[in-house]
Amino acid sequence: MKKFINAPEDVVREALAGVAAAHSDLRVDLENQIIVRADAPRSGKVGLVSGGGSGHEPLHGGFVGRGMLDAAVPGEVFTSPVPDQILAATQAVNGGAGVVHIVKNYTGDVMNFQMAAELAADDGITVESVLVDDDVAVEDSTWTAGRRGTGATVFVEKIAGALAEEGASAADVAAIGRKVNENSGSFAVALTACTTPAAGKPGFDLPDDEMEVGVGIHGEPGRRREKLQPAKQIAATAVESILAAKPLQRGDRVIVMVNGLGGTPQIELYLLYGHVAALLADAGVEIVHKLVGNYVTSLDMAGMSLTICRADDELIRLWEAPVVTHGLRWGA
Amino acid sequence: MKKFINAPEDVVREALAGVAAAHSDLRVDLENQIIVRADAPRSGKVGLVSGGGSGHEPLHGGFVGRGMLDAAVPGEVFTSPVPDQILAATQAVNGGAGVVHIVKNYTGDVMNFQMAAELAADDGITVESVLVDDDVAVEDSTWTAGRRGTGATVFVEKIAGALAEEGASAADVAAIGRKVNENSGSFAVALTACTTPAAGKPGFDLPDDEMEVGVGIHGEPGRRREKLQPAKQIAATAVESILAAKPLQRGDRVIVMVNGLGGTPQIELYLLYGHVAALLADAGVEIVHKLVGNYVTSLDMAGMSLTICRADDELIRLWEAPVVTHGLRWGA
Amino acid sequence: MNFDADAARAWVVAAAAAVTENADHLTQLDSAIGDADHGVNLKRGFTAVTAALDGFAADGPGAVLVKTGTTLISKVGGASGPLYGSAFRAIGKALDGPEADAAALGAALRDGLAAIRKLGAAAPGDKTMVDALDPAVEAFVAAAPDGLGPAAEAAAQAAEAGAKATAELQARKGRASYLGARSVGHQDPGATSTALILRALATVLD
Amino acid sequence: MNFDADAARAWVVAAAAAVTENADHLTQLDSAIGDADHGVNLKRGFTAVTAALDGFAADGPGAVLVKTGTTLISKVGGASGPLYGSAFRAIGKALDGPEADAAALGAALRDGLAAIRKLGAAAPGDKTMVDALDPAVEAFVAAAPDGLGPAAEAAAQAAEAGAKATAELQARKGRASYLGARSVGHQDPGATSTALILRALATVLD
Ligand SMILES: Nc1ncnc2c1ncn2[C@@H]1O[C@H](COP(=O)(O)OP(=O)(O)O)[C@@H](O)[C@H]1O
Ligand SMILES: Nc1ncnc2c1ncn2[C@@H]1O[C@H](COP(=O)(O)OP(=O)(O)O)[C@@H](O)[C@H]1O
Ligand SMILES: [Mg+2]
Ligand SMILES: [Mg+2]
Ligand SMILES: [Mg+2]
Ligand SMILES: [Mg+2]
Repeated sequence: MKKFINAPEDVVREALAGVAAAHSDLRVDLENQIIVRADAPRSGKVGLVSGGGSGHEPLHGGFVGRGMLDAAVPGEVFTSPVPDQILAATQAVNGGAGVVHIVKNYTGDVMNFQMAAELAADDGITVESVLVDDDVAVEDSTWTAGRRGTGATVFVEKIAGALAEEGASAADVAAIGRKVNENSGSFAVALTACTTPAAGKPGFDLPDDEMEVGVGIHGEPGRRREKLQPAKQIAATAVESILAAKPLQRGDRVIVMVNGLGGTPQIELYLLYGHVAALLADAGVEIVHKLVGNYVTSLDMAGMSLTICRADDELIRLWEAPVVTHGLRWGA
Repeated sequence: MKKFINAPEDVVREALAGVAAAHSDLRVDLENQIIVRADAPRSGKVGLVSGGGSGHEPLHGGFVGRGMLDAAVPGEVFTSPVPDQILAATQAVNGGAGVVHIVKNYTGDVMNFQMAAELAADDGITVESVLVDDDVAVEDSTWTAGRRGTGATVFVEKIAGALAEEGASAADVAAIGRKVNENSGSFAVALTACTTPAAGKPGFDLPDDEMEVGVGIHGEPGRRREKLQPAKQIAATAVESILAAKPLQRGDRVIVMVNGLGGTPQIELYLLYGHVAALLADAGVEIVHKLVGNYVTSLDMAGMSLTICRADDELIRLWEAPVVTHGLRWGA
Repeated sequence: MNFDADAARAWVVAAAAAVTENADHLTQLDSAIGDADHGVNLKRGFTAVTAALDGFAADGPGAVLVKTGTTLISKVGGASGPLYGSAFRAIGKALDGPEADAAALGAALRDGLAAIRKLGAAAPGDKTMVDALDPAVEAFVAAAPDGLGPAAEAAAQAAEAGAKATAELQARKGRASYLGARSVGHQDPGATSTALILRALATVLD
Repeated sequence: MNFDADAARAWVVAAAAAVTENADHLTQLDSAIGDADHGVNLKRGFTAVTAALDGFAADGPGAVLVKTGTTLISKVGGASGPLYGSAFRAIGKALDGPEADAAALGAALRDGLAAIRKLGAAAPGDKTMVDALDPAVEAFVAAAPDGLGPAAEAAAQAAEAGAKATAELQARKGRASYLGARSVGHQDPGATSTALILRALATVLD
């Protein structure tokens, strides 16, 4: 297996040790496997906690810091964290104003965060949960597990984090997070499968001239397999898929992210962004802010995801608010 | 070929169009294929220009902005830019105080930048050049092409950029750049080959249990091929190779970069950083600042490079100075 | 022989061995329609359970199984951690004496199934562990009058058949649901591990 | 026939065709010991040269070759752009009349070689284009008394032999030098393209 690791079962713990060594503005609890702002808990401030399986870095650990998360809870690679970890993070960031959990919609994440929230409630901590389910490649249905949480998580964490920093209540922080999620859609395409340390080989085989369309961020195959298309066509598929599920009107403003899944060079992401920008301009939609880079990855997968979030004055103001994390930083 | 592109020969131009669409704080001259700070030229400020083949992003375009480069000159993928481009960038950033070229030591880069410098001189622009040759995997010899310029380029651009921002002379900016280069060593290991758009397939085959040791950033094979080692051992090889060429004493302070070559997940880079930090601590060396992430890439290559720069008060002060670019940002 | 603390412990230890031995296979199944961690998850969890039970004083099977469930919740993560963890806790809570007969164990297993269905909201046919556990519980209860051994054997066979049959189903719950029709043709990893756990019970009660 | 503007143009057009036809092969050679762009670089450059020469009024071969060199410098990049560009410029500058005989072209080619050696500082044996061009120039000059055709044929053969022989050398210049001993066993891409360019000259002057 081609990875810079020592043993598959030690990857997450050893990577956290590296984070601890690297960043003195973070407190890494190696026992509980959580990453916490060094200044947490801040009295009177809502604590913002997110987490999920590892392998999506910089999500979530890279987004811990002023104006974004108070704590991140990394599970094993592609495995939701356990309730004990989530509870420890919740306790660590509780400054008396309650805690908001940002949870990507996967069965495991939902259940483990739910259990942790119940344990926290026993502990007297109010927990609000925001469920992120932005991936329009999956049909939205009450009969299934529903849509996956992917790229919009970054938007939810940034905007809810900014509101929390302003001193808003847990209910308001959760409400804005839900609004961001409601306004957002994502769509992803993969050119290769990723390799988890435990599996040691790619999750699926993909011929040289084919791509997986509608993939998630856990190495699973997508909704369908197609012949590889030019970037321009792929960008169009992504934009159309999102707009079909989350329609936009001429004059709407949006925040956009062209995200790499881990193995895609930046030069290709910018190339894709150029096409996305042109397509949205044609639709009369104004891109107010954008991210182009690796923000929500799937280990070493070559692939891209597009996230589009309809934004109003409030969301734009909160997006522009200062953020000081290792994965996202501006305004301070 | 598994890439988000339309046609191999259009990749760089179309990616630049994406950069132009994305970043209004940059001026992208699509004709000359250069990226320039929107506020250039700044009267009285030394203009800092770097460039080289594309495929190393965020280097160099991601480092254009306040406190770092004034312009970047991207050539075709892995191909040095031509003198015309470099001249156009030199002219665009000349605020009357002269221009400093930061050139990675490759035959093509050296010759093309040299030709551009001569053309600029004909134009009345003084150009100083800083040659970066930090890759200790290559022997330093006057009989060969010498050492490659790799990771230290980021350090040179950041620190020289900070001094230029303070209003220093071209000679002083170049001098500090040379000092950073002199104080720096890098060493890289690859687990896979990268694929250029033009070639369409990996540059070399590497069995599943082998790695290339002492690679550059252009997809070439390394100095030797070895059985894949645990991350801890790879970190030790990198540290030892650098210290053998650029010795450090107990008590020395350093700036360190654990850099991904494009296809390596962040979790592995942090894991490596943990080992590097432990090794340097054992050597009595203090890591004052560090970068962990993708800064100087080789397209989609799975690999890592380590750069260590011995730093004094002046270098540390300039490292900490504000920088506002899309690839590196703090203090503002 | 009734189902006492030692039997419960033996079941869990046998399940741990089975899961560990088949970890790669479970992970491979999860690789096809999930995220390639099911075997790793259960191996990690059951290894922790074995350690937790070592020297753990229990006055009946219930305490052993509650401890097992609690440990799984703390160590597995993912979807299977809370599901299996809650199931073992529910089974354990239903067994409050020093030992249980087949009828009591059947009722307890039914509580375990209920816990999984309550937490995961999966119905039979959704291509999950429920498709192995549901027929297994029914088979166990039906054969309970024949005693523990035959009931457990019937349950194991039903679970194995149920797990096999998931291959033809389209997933509506769990990660495999994201694949839509492409999930058909692959056996569900969770249903497969459920069959292993019930086979372990049958072996122990044989 | 002497070497006039039309012959110079024919040479460059033939070289462009040869380089384009062999672009993939050159890139493959560069992939083994370099960065997999030599064929792409030269194809891009010579395509631009062909366009630049289209309708370009020249009063002699010198102007055609200077234009060729200038265009290569502007379009190729990498190491080969400045090297080939400067060489063509030097050859062109040495040819100031409306036409040149074999002796004059031989002297001009020697200037081209000198330009490459001045810029790149490579000596014969360093595993670069010099290992094809140096013997080619010598052969051309030696055979010049026999006329342009035989001289060019001798040069082409010498270049081809020189290119082939680079396979055994360890690189001391260019990217292949980073490989140290591992560069041995691979033919140098630049020497190979030099042989193509001189073969084009021989074909045109045949
Ligand atoms: N909602 C659900 N109800 C019951 N079982 C489920 C549900 N979701 C998933 N499962 C089971 O969990 C198994 C996957 O477990 P595992 O791979 O450990 O967790 P994850 O899906 O989080 O990676 C599936 O094969 C399935 O049997
Ligand atoms: N210093 C040098 N002197 C002469 N020729 C050189 C030198 N360096 C490189 N070359 C030639 O250039 C060729 C590579 O050209 P190309 O691939 O286009 O440029 P780059 O190496 O910059 O990618 C080599 O095969 C070699 O023949
Ligand atoms: Mg999982
Ligand atoms: Mg090149
Ligand atoms: Mg799984
Ligand atoms: Mg090359």
